[in-house]
Amino acid sequence: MKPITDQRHIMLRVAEKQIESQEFATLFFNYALPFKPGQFIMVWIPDIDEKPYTISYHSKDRFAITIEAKGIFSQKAITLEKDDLVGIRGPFGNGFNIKSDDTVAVVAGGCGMAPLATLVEKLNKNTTFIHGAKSKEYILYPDRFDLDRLFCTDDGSFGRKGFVTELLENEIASGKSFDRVYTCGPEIMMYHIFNICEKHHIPCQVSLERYMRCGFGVCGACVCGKQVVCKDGPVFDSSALRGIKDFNTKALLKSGKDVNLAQYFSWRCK
Amino acid sequence: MKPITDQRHIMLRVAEKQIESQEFATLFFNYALPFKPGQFIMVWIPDIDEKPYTISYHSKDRFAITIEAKGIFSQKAITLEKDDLVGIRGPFGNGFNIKSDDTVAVVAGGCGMAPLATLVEKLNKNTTFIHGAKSKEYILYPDRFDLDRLFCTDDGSFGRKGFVTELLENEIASGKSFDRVYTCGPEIMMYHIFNICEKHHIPCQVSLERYMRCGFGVCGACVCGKQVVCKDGPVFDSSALRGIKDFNTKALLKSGKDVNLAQYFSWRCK
Amino acid sequence: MTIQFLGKTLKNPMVLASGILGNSRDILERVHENGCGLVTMKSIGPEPRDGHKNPTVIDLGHGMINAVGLPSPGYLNMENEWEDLEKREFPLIASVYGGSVKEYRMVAEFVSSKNPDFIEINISCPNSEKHGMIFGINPQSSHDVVSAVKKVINVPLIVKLTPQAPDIGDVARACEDAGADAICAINTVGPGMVIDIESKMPVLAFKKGGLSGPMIKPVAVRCVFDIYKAVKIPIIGLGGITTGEDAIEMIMAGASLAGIGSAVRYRGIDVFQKVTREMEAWLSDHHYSHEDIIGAAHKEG
Amino acid sequence: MTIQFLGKTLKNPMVLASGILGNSRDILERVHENGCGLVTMKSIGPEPRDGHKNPTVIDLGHGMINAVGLPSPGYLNMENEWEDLEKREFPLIASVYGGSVKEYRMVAEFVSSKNPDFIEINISCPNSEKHGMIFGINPQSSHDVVSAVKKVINVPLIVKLTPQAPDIGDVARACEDAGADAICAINTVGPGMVIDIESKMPVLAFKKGGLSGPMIKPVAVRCVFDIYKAVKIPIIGLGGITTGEDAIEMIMAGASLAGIGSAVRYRGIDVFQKVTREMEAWLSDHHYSHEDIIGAAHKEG
Ligand SMILES: Cc1cc2nc3c(=O)[nH]c(=O)nc-3n(C[C@H](O)[C@H](O)[C@H](O)COP(=O)(O)OP(=O)(O)OC[C@H]3O[C@@H](n4cnc5c(N)ncnc54)[C@H](O)[C@@H]3O)c2cc1C
Ligand SMILES: Cc1cc2nc3c(=O)[nH]c(=O)nc-3n(C[C@H](O)[C@H](O)[C@H](O)COP(=O)(O)OP(=O)(O)OC[C@H]3O[C@@H](n4cnc5c(N)ncnc54)[C@H](O)[C@@H]3O)c2cc1C
Ligand SMILES: Cc1cc2nc3c(=O)[nH]c(=O)nc-3n(C[C@H](O)[C@H](O)[C@H](O)COP(=O)(O)O)c2cc1C
Ligand SMILES: Cc1cc2nc3c(=O)[nH]c(=O)nc-3n(C[C@H](O)[C@H](O)[C@H](O)COP(=O)(O)O)c2cc1C
Ligand code: FES
Ligand code: FES
Repeated sequence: MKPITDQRHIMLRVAEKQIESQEFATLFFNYALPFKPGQFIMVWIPDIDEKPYTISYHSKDRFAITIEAKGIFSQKAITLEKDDLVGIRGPFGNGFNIKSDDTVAVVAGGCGMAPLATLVEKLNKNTTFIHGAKSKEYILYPDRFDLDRLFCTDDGSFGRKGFVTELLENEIASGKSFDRVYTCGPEIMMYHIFNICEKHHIPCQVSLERYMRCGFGVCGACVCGKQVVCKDGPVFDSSALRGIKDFNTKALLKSGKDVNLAQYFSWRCK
Repeated sequence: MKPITDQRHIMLRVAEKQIESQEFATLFFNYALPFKPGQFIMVWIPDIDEKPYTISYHSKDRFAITIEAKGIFSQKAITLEKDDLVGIRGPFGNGFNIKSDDTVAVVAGGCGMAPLATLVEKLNKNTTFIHGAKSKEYILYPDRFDLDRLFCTDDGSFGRKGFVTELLENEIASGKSFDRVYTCGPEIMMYHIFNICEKHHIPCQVSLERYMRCGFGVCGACVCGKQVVCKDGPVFDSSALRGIKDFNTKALLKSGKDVNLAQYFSWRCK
Repeated sequence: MTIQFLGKTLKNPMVLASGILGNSRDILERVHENGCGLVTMKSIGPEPRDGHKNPTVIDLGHGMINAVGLPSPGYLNMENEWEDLEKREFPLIASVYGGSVKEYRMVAEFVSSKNPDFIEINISCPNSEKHGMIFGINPQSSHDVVSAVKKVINVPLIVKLTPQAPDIGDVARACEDAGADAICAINTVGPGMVIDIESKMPVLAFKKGGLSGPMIKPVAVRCVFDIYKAVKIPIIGLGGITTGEDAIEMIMAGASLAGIGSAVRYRGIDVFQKVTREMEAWLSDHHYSHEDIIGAAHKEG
Repeated sequence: MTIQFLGKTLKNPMVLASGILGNSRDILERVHENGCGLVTMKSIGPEPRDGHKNPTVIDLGHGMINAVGLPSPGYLNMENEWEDLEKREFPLIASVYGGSVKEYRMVAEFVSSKNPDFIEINISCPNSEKHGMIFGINPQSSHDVVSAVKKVINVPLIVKLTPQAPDIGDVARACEDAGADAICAINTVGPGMVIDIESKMPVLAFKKGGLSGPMIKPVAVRCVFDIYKAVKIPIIGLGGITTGEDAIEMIMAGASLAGIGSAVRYRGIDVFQKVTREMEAWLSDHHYSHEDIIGAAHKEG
């Protein structure tokens, strides 16, 4: 019988902590977690809170999450040390759809790199890999992959100065033809990537983010249009995205109040 | 996954009814019940009561129970007709221990024939099969088996006049050597058979009967000495029987009061 | 099988429980499209409320425990949603809660002006220190809040009860007397608590939470059975329903409609369709209509 | 790990719940031999009683439902058993019930003369129309029966509570004030009802029954947590304990001893041994003693 990991928390101790930069830390756990790139887990720090995180490293008996310090929870999370106790449940949601022979592009923005990392490790060598961030310090895993990466930053402090959207357009203009584009980052960035894909008739997969409680499709905290992000997503493909009228427009606050994304995302992936 | 039959009732309709005699009827059900000879089920007649019954016929997708009319429940049970609804749960308990090469004797008294019937069908041809009852009408399944049977009745109305204990003693005296004796019937009869076996150092297996509620070893209604009849039995072997000081002496009424067997069994297997 | 319920026609007897998904018109519509005859909004409160910190909802396998803590934008902060909902093409229950008779009345009166098909008052939520539950365990306080709300709304009133009432039949009767048009039962059971032994901490941030899902079905069936004995108004029975047979059991206990919450986890958002089909199959096998079996477990004696 | 409990030494913190097997000295002894530190007899009543007709106990997989209906030979009809029990070499709780304060006192006084190690009064059984439950949901009536019984017995008094009390902490405090030496919690949850849809009949002959086993554990843990907050006397925590981790959870909620009933079905009569071993392994892994973790889930704030 396969272990039931998506009910009560499995309590794990931090096996290793890797400081990625001032803003990011990665926590490793020695545990054989069933997992597909794009899925997420709920991470509970006892006495603090519980939030969804993507798996950023995964092997047979080890996995990690990478956290960007933002609010109370994530700032606490990056101060955890070896042997500190956290509870996890999951994995939840559907991961990315992978066809190993396809020629694809991966477009990461800021901490949107985290869910794409384990995906990239499953893709073939002619993947086009675009990675942007606000500035140098926000570039996650600069040396992790043996794929070439096209870097850009808003301020030019690392790679090209500019946006990932421009890099993708350039690649397409230069004659590359993609079977699929995978992207994660600020929702507005993903929205633009999606539109570029629509224009060029390239199937696209994006990973959305909403406030979550249950993680398994019951409480309704994470709904986005007719989609339940925790359960139907967090990864959505082009055909789903075309139907999500809240994509890049609306999200629910903790209270359930719907607000525009500027209000909701001001704190996210700065 | 094997069907869970020992929790809530499985509701079944009587598929066929076979009148055995004025006192006995057999109800057949078309259902694939997992089962070992000697195990029992709890039979619920809605609005009436629920009582334990042994399986008296068993094949891949059919089974039956044979009921002797005694009190309210069993008198109602023998009036059930095709398509009437009953609930069953089980099987419960441990069945007989069968080794197919052994030379064995089976000793049935009255309706104690019922649990032994499916056992006999699994035994080999040189089984010694002794069957006694008060009188002719109480001889169950007179024509069922293709084994020879030694019959006796208290009044001589069928087979020899006398008791099954005498028949067993005769067989042993005539030089038969048994690897094991199986018996079911009035407790006093089983007690005597057990003592004969002890004298001749023959392992013995008897099927006990006590008032039952849960059927699965929780409520304590059926305890007999240190044994829980529904769960540890109803079949007990010689080594267990030697330790049961209530065997043939004591049983609990519905209220939990312990009484001697005369009081408890006056109604049973007349 | 279309159903008549308090003057409205429903496509089937399935009801979405309050607090399950019902956070926006879009998702309510999806639940309706997935075979649910009548959908309930997440309970609406008098003020904006974030609810409790996480963990708030944990699956225990045979059911779940939650202390979401009645998050609500507050009844005055939902203009977008009401605008969306006015264009709906499905029947809707608006669920409301308050901390006092006055608050219940205030919220319900406002919500009534937004034309839901029904208003449900949640006098039974165990997840907030101040709200709800206190009314629902007592016949007198239940009567007070029901009669106050009844006066100010112009849609039928459903009252949602808690199994923690010492005699739920008494509470239901008091609600009926006060003018309730239907009863919804049950809210979550307990409360319960789950402690993680490694951290020695209650798992829910609020420590205690309400139980739902398959494990509470026997309690829900008993409550509906007791309520059916006590009142004449129709009952929405819910608590642990996961299959068509569960729904039929609830209806036999006395429910007219069968609600579903936690089973959305166990069988997906199309659980409503699945359960309806299973019910229909069972009913047609047995040559019964939905109405034939309402309260069928109540025999004389 | 030997344990001190109200002046007696127990070989471990495991308790056999009342109504489980405890029908005779022999079987109580076997439970003790199978690793149970303290065993409880089936509740003893004022008069001979057969209990309800079958079905009385049904397994639901994640727990069970029962309405055995307090069968008892009656306290004056147990001479054989008392004689047997006088020769026992294991610690024993005698559980008693009554229909009035007078009956509780009468039965308890007599039973006390038979020298059980402890007397437990079951003021919480839901399976009889007349007995028990009515006392346990109310602090005042609980106080009355406890103080009456306390006066006439000369062994420590344990009071067994029901989770149906609107505030179980209040009830526990009333019992402590009235002289109770320990609290046992919880009795079964609900009541619940299971209806067979083919026959349209409640499955239990008594229709309603109490829930026990894994599904009630969150309710039991919450009750013990509330009681621990309310009183200083020790608690026997039970309800759904099946594993060593369950027992530790209950102890962290505030229990000193951990009781087991339904798990005899799920793990066999040697469940006491198994759970003790699992507890011991966990405690030694974590370098805790049994005492270290009693009430450990109660943090400040
Ligand atoms: C599927 C999924 C995967 C994720 N994976 C990762 C990951 O791999 N790495 C990572 O770092 N993060 C990830 N996140 C985000 C993560 O869950 C947290 O949201 C993030 O870490 C911030 O949490 P916090 O508690 O520290 O900040 P908070 O305190 O929650 O927020 C910081 C700021 O955001 C505001 N805010 C918080 N919640 C809301 C809300 N509901 N509405 C409006 N404003 C709000 C606060 O007011 C504050 O200004 C993921 C989220 C999802 C849904
Ligand atoms: C494992 C097992 C297998 C069984 N298999 C069969 C079988 O295959 N066929 C079969 O016919 N029977 C079988 N029985 C017996 C069966 O369960 C019933 O006991 C029997 O049918 C009589 O039930 P009744 O309700 O009709 O009679 P009841 O009404 O119970 O009893 C009739 C008489 O017995 C008395 N009586 C009833 N219960 C008690 C009690 N607890 N203490 C003292 N007196 C009591 C009554 O006062 C009455 O005089 C089996 C029993 C067990 C435990
Ligand atoms: C996560 C969650 C949130 C809930 N929120 C509410 C709510 O806001 N209002 C309400 O009346 N009931 C609420 N409930 C209770 C459900 O409506 C329902 O009564 C209960 O879950 C029992 O049904 P079930 O077993 O089908 O889930 C909630 C239940 C859950 C699981
Ligand atoms: C079949 C059965 C009979 C019971 N009889 C009694 C009883 O006579 N007196 C009592 O105080 N509790 C009785 N109980 C309740 C148990 O003692 C216990 O409180 C309850 O079952 C919860 O524990 P568990 O989940 O470990 O079973 C009974 C429980 C069951 C299942
Ligand atoms: S987090 Fe609860 S539905 Fe998505
Ligand atoms: S019938 Fe309940 S223990 Fe045997």
